[in-house]
Amino acid sequence: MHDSHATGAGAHAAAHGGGHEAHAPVPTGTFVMVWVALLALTLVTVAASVWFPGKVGIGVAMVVTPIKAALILMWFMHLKYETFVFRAMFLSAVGILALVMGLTFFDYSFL
Amino acid sequence: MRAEGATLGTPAGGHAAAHHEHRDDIGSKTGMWLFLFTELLLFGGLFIVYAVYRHKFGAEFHEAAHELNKVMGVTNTFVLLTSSLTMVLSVGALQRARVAESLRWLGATFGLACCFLVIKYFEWSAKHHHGIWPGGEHLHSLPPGEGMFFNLYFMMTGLHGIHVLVGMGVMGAIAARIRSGHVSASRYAALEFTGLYWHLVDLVWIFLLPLFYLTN
Amino acid sequence: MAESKTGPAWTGSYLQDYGSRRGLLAWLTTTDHKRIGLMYMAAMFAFFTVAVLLGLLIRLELMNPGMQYVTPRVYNSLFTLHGVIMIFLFIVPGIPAVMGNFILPLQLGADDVSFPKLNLASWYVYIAGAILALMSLFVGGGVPDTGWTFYAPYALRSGSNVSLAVFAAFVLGFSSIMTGMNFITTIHRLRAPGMGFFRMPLFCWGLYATSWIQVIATPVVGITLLLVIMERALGIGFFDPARGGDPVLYQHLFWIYSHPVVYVMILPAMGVISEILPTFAGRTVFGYKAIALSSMAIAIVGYMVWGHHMFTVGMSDTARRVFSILTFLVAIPTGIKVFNWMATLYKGSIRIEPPLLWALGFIFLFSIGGLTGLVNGALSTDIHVHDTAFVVGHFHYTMFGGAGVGLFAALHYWWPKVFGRMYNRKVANWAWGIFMVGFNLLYFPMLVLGIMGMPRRYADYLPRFHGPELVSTVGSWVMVSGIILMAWNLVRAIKRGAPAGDNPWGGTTLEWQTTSPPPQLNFAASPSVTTGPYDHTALRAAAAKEAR
Amino acid sequence: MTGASSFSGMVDKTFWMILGSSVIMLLGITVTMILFMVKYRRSRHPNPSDIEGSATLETLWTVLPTVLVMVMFYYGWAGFKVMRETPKGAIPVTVQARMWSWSFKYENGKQTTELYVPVGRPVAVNLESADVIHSFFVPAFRVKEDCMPGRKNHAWFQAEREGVYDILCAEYCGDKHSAMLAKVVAVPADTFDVWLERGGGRPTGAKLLQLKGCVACHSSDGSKLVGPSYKGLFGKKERVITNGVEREITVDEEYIRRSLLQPKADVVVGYQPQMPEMGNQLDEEDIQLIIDYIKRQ
Ligand code: HEA
Ligand code: HEA
Ligand code: HEC
Ligand code: CUA
Ligand SMILES: [Cu+2]
Repeated sequence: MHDSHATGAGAHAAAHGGGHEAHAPVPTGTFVMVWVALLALTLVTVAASVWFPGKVGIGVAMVVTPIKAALILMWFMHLKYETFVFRAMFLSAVGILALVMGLTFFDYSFL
Repeated sequence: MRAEGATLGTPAGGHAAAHHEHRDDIGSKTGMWLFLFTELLLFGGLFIVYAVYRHKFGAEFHEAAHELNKVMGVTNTFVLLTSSLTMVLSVGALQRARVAESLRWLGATFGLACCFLVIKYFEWSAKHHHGIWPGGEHLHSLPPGEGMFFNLYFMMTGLHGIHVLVGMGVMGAIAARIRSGHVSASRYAALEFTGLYWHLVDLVWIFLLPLFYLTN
Repeated sequence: MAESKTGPAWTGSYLQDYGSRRGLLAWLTTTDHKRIGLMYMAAMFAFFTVAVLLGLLIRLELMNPGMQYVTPRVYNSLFTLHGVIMIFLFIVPGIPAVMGNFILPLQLGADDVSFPKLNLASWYVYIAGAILALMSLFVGGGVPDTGWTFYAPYALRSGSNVSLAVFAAFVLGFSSIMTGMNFITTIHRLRAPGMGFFRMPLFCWGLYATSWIQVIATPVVGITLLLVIMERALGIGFFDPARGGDPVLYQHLFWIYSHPVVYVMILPAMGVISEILPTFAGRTVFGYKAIALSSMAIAIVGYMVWGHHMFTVGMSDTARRVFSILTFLVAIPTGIKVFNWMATLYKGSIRIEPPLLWALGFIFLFSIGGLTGLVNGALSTDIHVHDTAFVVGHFHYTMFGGAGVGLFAALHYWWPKVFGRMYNRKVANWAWGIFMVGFNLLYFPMLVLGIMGMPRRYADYLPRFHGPELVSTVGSWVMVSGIILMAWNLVRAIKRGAPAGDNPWGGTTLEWQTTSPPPQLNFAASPSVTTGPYDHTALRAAAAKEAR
Repeated sequence: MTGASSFSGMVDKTFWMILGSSVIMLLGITVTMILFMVKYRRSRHPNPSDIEGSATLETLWTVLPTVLVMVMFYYGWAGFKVMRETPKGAIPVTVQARMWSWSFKYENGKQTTELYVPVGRPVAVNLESADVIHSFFVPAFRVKEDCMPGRKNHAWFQAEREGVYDILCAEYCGDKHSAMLAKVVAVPADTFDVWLERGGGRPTGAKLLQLKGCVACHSSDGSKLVGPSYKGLFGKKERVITNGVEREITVDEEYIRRSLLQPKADVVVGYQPQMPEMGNQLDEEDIQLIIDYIKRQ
C-alpha cells in the first residue's frame, strides 16, 4: 500500500513510473553517529553486567538492547525513510511474535 | 507490470520481459521485508525456547554462562556493528555513483564478517576442547539446565553463523554484479537488499549477546 | 506456431506453446502464473489420490473390530501418511497454490504475480518436499508412525524414518512461505488502476489474510521441526524429559504454527464462497467490508488460540482458561461471514448451478465442523472429547467439508475459465448429491463415536463401537463414488466439453472480462476499475439490451 | 454414554447446551438457505435488489454470537473448575503408564492392574509415565489427563455408581496404543476398605513383571515379542549396541539393572530401543526381585 493505493489511484501507475526507487542518500555523518551510539550502548550493557551482575545488569540489557535494535532498524535499515506501510508491517510481525511469546508464558508462569 | 525477483538483478524472464522493461523496486522491497519477517520468526521460535528454559533453569543458565568468553562475545559485537556501518556506507557510495568506493566498503564488510567467523571459530573450538559440544560427552554429564544452555547456545549462534556465511556469499555475488555494471547507481536495489539482510543478521546478534554472554 | 510472443498483439491462449520451448519443457520452465497453477493442480491431485487410498484403507480396517488386513504398526503408518499428505501436500497448498495462482492476478487485473521466478521455484520446492516425503517410505527404519503431529518424545524414540518425514514438512513450509510472500507483494503492488484495497474481490482478501499467516507462522514450525531433527541426530534434549527437556514446549511450538495453518486452509475457501454467492444470486454481496475484514480478524485471533489443542497435557489452568476464551472469540468473525452469505442470497435472483450447490454444501458442512469446534473449545467438554473420534469428525468436517469442498466449488466455478470448456452440469449435480450423502454417512458417526469414548488413532476397538464404525466405512464408499464421478466429469470436459464462452456464469470480477482460456498476458488491454467488485448493473443492462 | 461420576452431569449439561444451540443455528441456516433457494430463484424472482449491507444487522450478528459464545465458555469453565479442584481427603492413587500397560499404586503399597475405587468417595490420581506421553481416559467419568513424562499431572473423580468401566489410553503412544486398556472397578465403600487392606505389601517377582507390564514385551518361554525373552537370559552372551558401537556382553546382575534403569544405554541387536525407563516405577527391592526372577528362567 504505497500511500497512493489507499485512494485507488492505481498500483499500475506506481509500477510503471513511481516504482523506481530514488531516495536522496542519507549523509554519511548520520550513519557514523548511529554507529558510535551503538558501540556506546553496547559498552553500557557490558559495563552494567560486569559491575552490577544480576537484576540491574539484566534490566539495563533489557532496556538498552531494544534501543540498539531500533537504531539499526530506523537508520541502517531505512525504516525511518520508508512509507508507513513498511513500519506497520514490521510492527505487526514483531507484535505477533511478542504476543505469541506472552501467551506461551500463561502456561509457564501461572498455575 | 511485474517486479523483479528480489535480488535477481535481471529483468524477470518469461513472456512479458521483452517488450519493455518493467521495474517495481517498491514491490521488490516489500518482498524483501516479508522475507526478513520469516527470518525474524525463525529465530523467534528459538527465542521462545530460550525464554522458557531460562524461566525454568534460571540458576543453571547463570552458572553455565560463566563458561562463555565475554571478551570474545563483545569483540564480535563490535565487529558486526562496524560491518553494518561499512555496509550502509557501501550502499551510500553506490547511490552517489562512486563504484570503487562502494566496492571498497563492501570488501570491508566482507572482511569483518570473516573476522567474526574466525573469532567464533576460536570460541567454539575452545568449547569443543572441553567436550562441550552438542552430542559431546561432557555436555551430557552436565546438569540438565546447563546442558540446555549450551545446546541453545550452539543452536542459536550456529544458525546465526550460517546466516553470516550466506550473507558473505551474497556479498561476493553482488560485488561481481557491481563490477559488471548490472548493479549501479540507477539500479542499486540488489545491494540495498543485501544490506537489509546483513543488518538483520546484526540485529539478531545484538539480542544473542545479552542472552548468552551477559547473563551471569 | 511461429508467431513471436513479444508484442501485446499476441492473443493465443496460455495453454498453447509459444517461443522456442515446447511441450513438457515449456511447462517445466514456465513463469506464467496460470501454468504454474495447473502444475500445482496436477501434482497435488496425484498426492491427494494416494492419501485418499490410505484413508479408504483406514476405513476398511476399522470396519470391524479386531485386526483384519493390516498390523497395528502398519495402521499407525497409514494414518500418519494420510495426515501428512492431506495436510502438507494437499490442503495447505490446495486453494492458494492452485486457484490462487491462477485467479489472483486475473482478479487484480495484473498480467502475472510480482515474482514469477519465485513462483516457479516454489513449485520445485514443493516437489522436492514431496519427493522427500515419499522417500521416507522406502529408506531407513521404515514408514513414519508418529501421527502428523510428530509429538515428542514418541517422535524422538520411534525407530521409523521420522527425520526424513519431518524434513519434508520443513521443506514444504518454504514452498508455502514463497507463495505467501509473492501474493502479499502482488496484492500490494499490482492491483488494476482504480482498484483500492476495498474494491478488491473477496477471494483476494482471503488470500491476503492467508498469505500473512503463511509468512509469519510457517517459520516457527520450520525451526521446531529442525530442532526435532537435531534432537534425533545429536540428542540435544530440548524436548526430551530424560534430559530436562519439556515435551509440552514442543506442543506449544507445533501448534503455534499448526493452529493458524487451519485458517490457511479455510480462509481461501471462504473467499471462494464469497465469489460464488453474488455471482449466482445475480446481485452484489451483502456486507462487503465485514466479510473482508473478518478474514483479517480470523487470521489475527487465530494466532492466539493454539493452546486449545493442549487442554489435557497439564498446561497451567490459567492458560487453559485463556486459550478457551480466545478460541470462542474466533467463532465470531466466522459467524459474521456465514450470516453475510445468507443475506447475500436474500432478494437475489438465484440460478442453481453446480458451483452454487458446492458453495451451499460448504456452508452446511463447514457449519457442522465449526460448531463441533465449539464443543472442543469449551473446557469441560474438550476434556471428554479430546483425542477421540469426535475430534476426527470435527476436523474432517472443517478441512474436507470446508476447505476441500471449497476447492471443489472453486474447480466448478473456474473450470470454464481455466480450460475454456464446460463440464456436464447434470452429472456435476448428481456427483454433488452423492458426495453430500456419503460425506455425512462417513463422518457423522465419528462424532457419535467420540462422544461414546472411542479414542482416535486406534487400530482396534472395543465391540461396543462397532455400529457407527460400520456405517462410517460404508459411507466412505458412497462418498468415493461421488468424488470419482465429479473428477471424471471435470477431466472429460477438458477435451470434450462444449466451449464455455468468456463469462458463462455472469461474473463481475475482472477474470470474467478476458477470454476463456485467458491469453498469455491475461488481458488484451489492461483493465481498470471504477466500481466495487460485485456490481451487476453493467451486466444487467447488457442482458436487458439483448432481450430487447 | 451415560455418565457415572460426580461431574459427568456438569459436562453433559455443557455438551447438550452447546449442541442444542448449534443444532438450532444449523437448522436455521439450512432452512434459510433452502427457503431463499426456492423463493428467490431466477424464474420466480427475476429482478434482484442490490442490498449492500446494514449496520444494524451487522451489529446484531456480532453482538448476539459474542454473548452466546461467552455463555458457552462460562459453562465449559464452570464444569472444568470442579474437575481441577481435588477435594480434601481424596484417596490418592498413583497411575503408572508405560508402553503399553497401566498399573495403579495405592498409598499402602498395594499395586494392581485394575483400578479399584469406592463409590461415593473422591479419588485423586497422580499420573506418571515411564516413556512417552499416554493419556488416562475414563469415558464414563468424563475424565482425561495426559501422563506426561517429566511432569506431575493430576486429576480426580468420584464414582457415583457401582460397575466396571473402561480405561483407555487416549494419547498415541506407538504400536499397541489401541491395546493399552484397563478397567476401573467401582465397588461399595466398605467393600473397598476391606479390599485395600487385603494383599498389601510387596508382590513377588513374577507378579511384578505382570504389574509393570513387562509381560507385554517379554516372554518367559523363549518366544520373541517386542523385546527378547527371559528364558536362558542370565549368563548368556549377547551382542548389544552401546553409543552406536556393537559389542558383546554377558548378562549379569549389573547389566539387567542397567537394562531396567537406562535401557537405551545397551540396545540388544535386532530390537528397537523401545523399552521404557523403569526407574520411577520400580524401587531397589523390586529390581532385586526381578533380577532373582530372571535368574531362575
Ligand atoms: C480447516 C480446518 C479447521 C478449521 C477452520 C477449524 C476451526 C475451528 N476449530 Fe478445529 N481443528 C482442526 C481443523 C480446523 N478447525 C484440526 C485439523 C484439528 C485436529 C488436529 C489434530 O489434533 O490432529 C482441530 C482441532 C480442534 C480443537 C482441539 C480438539 C482436541 O484435540 O481436543 C479445537 C478446540 O478448541 C478446535 C476448535 C475449533 C474452533 C472453535 C474453530 C472455529 O474457527 C470454528 C468457527 C466456525 C463456526 C462456529 C461455524 C460457523 C458459524 C456459524 C454457523 C455462525 C454461528 C456461530 C456461533 C454464534 C458460535 N479444533
Ligand atoms: C484435507 C484433509 C483430509 C481429507 C480430505 C481426509 C479424507 C479422508 N479421511 Fe482423513 N485425516 C486427516 C485429513 C484428511 N482426511 C488428518 C489430518 C488426519 C489425522 C491423522 C493423524 O491422526 O495424525 C486424518 C485421520 C483420519 C482417520 C482417523 C484415523 C485414526 O485416528 O485412527 C480416519 C478414519 O476413518 C480418516 C478417514 C478419511 C477418509 C476415509 C477420507 C477419504 O474418504 C477421502 C475420500 C476422498 C475420496 C474418496 C476422493 C477420491 C478422489 C479421487 C480418486 C481423485 C480425485 C481427483 C480429482 C478431483 C481430479 N482420516
Ligand atoms: C515397550 C516394551 C517393553 C516393556 C514394557 C519392557 N521391555 Fe524390557 N526390553 C524391551 C526391548 C525392545 C528390549 C531390547 C532392546 C533394549 O535392550 O533396549 C528390552 C530389553 C530388556 C532386557 C535386556 C534383555 C537382553 O536380552 O539383554 C531386560 C532384562 C528387560 N528388558 C527387562 C524388562 C523388565 C523387567 C520390564 C518390566 C519392568 C520390561 N523389560 C518392560 C521392551 C520392553
Ligand atoms: Cu499409551 Cu496410547
Ligand atoms: Cu486449533
